[in-house]
Amino acid sequence: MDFAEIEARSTIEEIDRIVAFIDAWCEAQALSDELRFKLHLVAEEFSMNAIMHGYRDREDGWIHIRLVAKPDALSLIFQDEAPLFDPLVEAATPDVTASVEERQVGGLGVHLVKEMTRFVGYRRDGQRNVLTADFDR
Amino acid sequence: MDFAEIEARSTIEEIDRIVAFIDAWCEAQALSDELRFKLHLVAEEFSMNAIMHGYRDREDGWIHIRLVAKPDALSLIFQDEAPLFDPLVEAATPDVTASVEERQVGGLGVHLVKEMTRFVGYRRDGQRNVLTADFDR
Amino acid sequence: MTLTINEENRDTVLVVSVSGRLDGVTSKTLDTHIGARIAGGSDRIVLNLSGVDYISSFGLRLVLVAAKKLNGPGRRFVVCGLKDNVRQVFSVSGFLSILTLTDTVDEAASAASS
Amino acid sequence: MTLTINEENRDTVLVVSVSGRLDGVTSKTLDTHIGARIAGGSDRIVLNLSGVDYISSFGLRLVLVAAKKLNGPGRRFVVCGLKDNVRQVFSVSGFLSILTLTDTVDEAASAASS
Ligand SMILES: Nc1ncnc2c1ncn2[C@@H]1O[C@H](COP(=O)(O)OP(=O)(O)O)[C@@H](O)[C@H]1O
Ligand SMILES: Nc1ncnc2c1ncn2[C@@H]1O[C@H](COP(=O)(O)OP(=O)(O)O)[C@@H](O)[C@H]1O
Repeated sequence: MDFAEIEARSTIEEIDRIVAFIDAWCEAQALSDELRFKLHLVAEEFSMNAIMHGYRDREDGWIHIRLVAKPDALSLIFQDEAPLFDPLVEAATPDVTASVEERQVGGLGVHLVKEMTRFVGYRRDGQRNVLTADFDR
Repeated sequence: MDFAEIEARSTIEEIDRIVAFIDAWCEAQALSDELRFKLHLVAEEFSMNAIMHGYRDREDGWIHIRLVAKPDALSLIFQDEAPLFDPLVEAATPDVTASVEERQVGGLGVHLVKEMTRFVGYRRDGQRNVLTADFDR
Repeated sequence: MTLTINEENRDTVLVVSVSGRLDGVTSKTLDTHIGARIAGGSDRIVLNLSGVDYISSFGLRLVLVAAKKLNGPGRRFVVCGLKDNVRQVFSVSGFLSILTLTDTVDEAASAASS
Repeated sequence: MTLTINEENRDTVLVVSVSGRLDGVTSKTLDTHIGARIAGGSDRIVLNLSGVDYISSFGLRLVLVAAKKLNGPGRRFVVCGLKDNVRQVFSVSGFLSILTLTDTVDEAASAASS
């Protein structure tokens, strides 16, 4: 089982490092562009939510991403130590049929994660929020 | 005496047309990059001030720019019909020696125009503000 | 990362072509840029995304904000050139049915000038 | 017009290289971009203007705003690569004496990491 992990602080500045980390791993695993795209998307949505909403103005929060390759699947495990928040339950489901006028701005991050993964799960582990996203290979 | 002129409305959108107009004329007159730069700068500063401060939120104001080539000089004559305002007298002179902390943000437009021209003059002509900028060739 | 914003006036239409990643930071940058254009009087805009390989929810946000601002009589907002991954993000968010979309810049410019 | 913003991390320094015209609209765009980077934690920034042929007072404004935000302990703002016309605008505005300026990106990055 191949895996890689990265630790980052809760600042937007760290996103570039996370992007480079995912790129390097996708390269090494020879993943398709589509899978690489999905990993980037899910990592960004989780990270930005933790930075902006979870840790709010704290820049010294801890973020951890682990990528795991299995024969027929990939997993991205995201962890932070921000206050308990289950986005899969708490984030409102956007109305994706509303017209441009009616449509609310925002609230698409968690929705995109759900759409782009085969499975996404949340659990609280002590002081940690743990999000797991699985993708078909 | 070669000259060219353009009329525009008081919207930022028109700046692109003014830029293209100046470029075409500089090309035709085979002017140096330095003169072209100065004409662009003075035209933008005059136009943006008229749009943002002179006409404020009015988008249907009238702006006129005339470029004149003489053997040893160039002139840019800028006209608008916004309320009377003589920037050469009214705009505060910035303190260009103040440190980064002390230095005020803004107020450099008129200063740049003065620095980049041989002569710059203002007059009120009926309902019009008329600014004339002369450059050495 | 590299973000490139290229603009071209086609008669009454402003074509804004973007290359790069539309993430949390660059989407805000582009949002400001397009917002300034709209405030400056550009009321028919084509957003050409043919150079965009990556878009997240922040990119969708800026697209929706522009679409809202340019919704109304005499105003047009047309998006063109979606790559496959970008198209999928638009699709699952319902954007394919609420926005005016075309394949090419030419089609977009003519849709925006109509 | 084309505005390109290219970013590269060099250890602790973010090098932002810009190409294009810095006028009233694009300066605001770049201001937002750099502001987001600073808010996002980038506190040592090099602004490489070697691709900039035109700057007006709006460009000076964004440079001063960035210099003010990055003024203080552990923070650095270094500008490099001024072309002649841009240098003259900096010069007559007093910016050559109040900012940290270098010719090359390498010099700027090492000044910013010190
Ligand atoms: N880690 C988190 N901690 C606290 N609140 C969160 C977290 N992640 C998301 N949220 C809340 O859920 C909402 C929806 O999130 P999301 O779908 O990513 O959309 P957006 O962030 O664009 O609003 C956010 O606006 C925020 O209020
Ligand atoms: N056409 C105008 N009408 C009214 N006020 C103006 C006009 N042009 C300039 N001003 C005033 O003069 C000030 C200085 O102008 P300027 O030197 O161009 O710097 P800036 O526009 O960056 O503040 C402006 O802030 C504005 O208050």
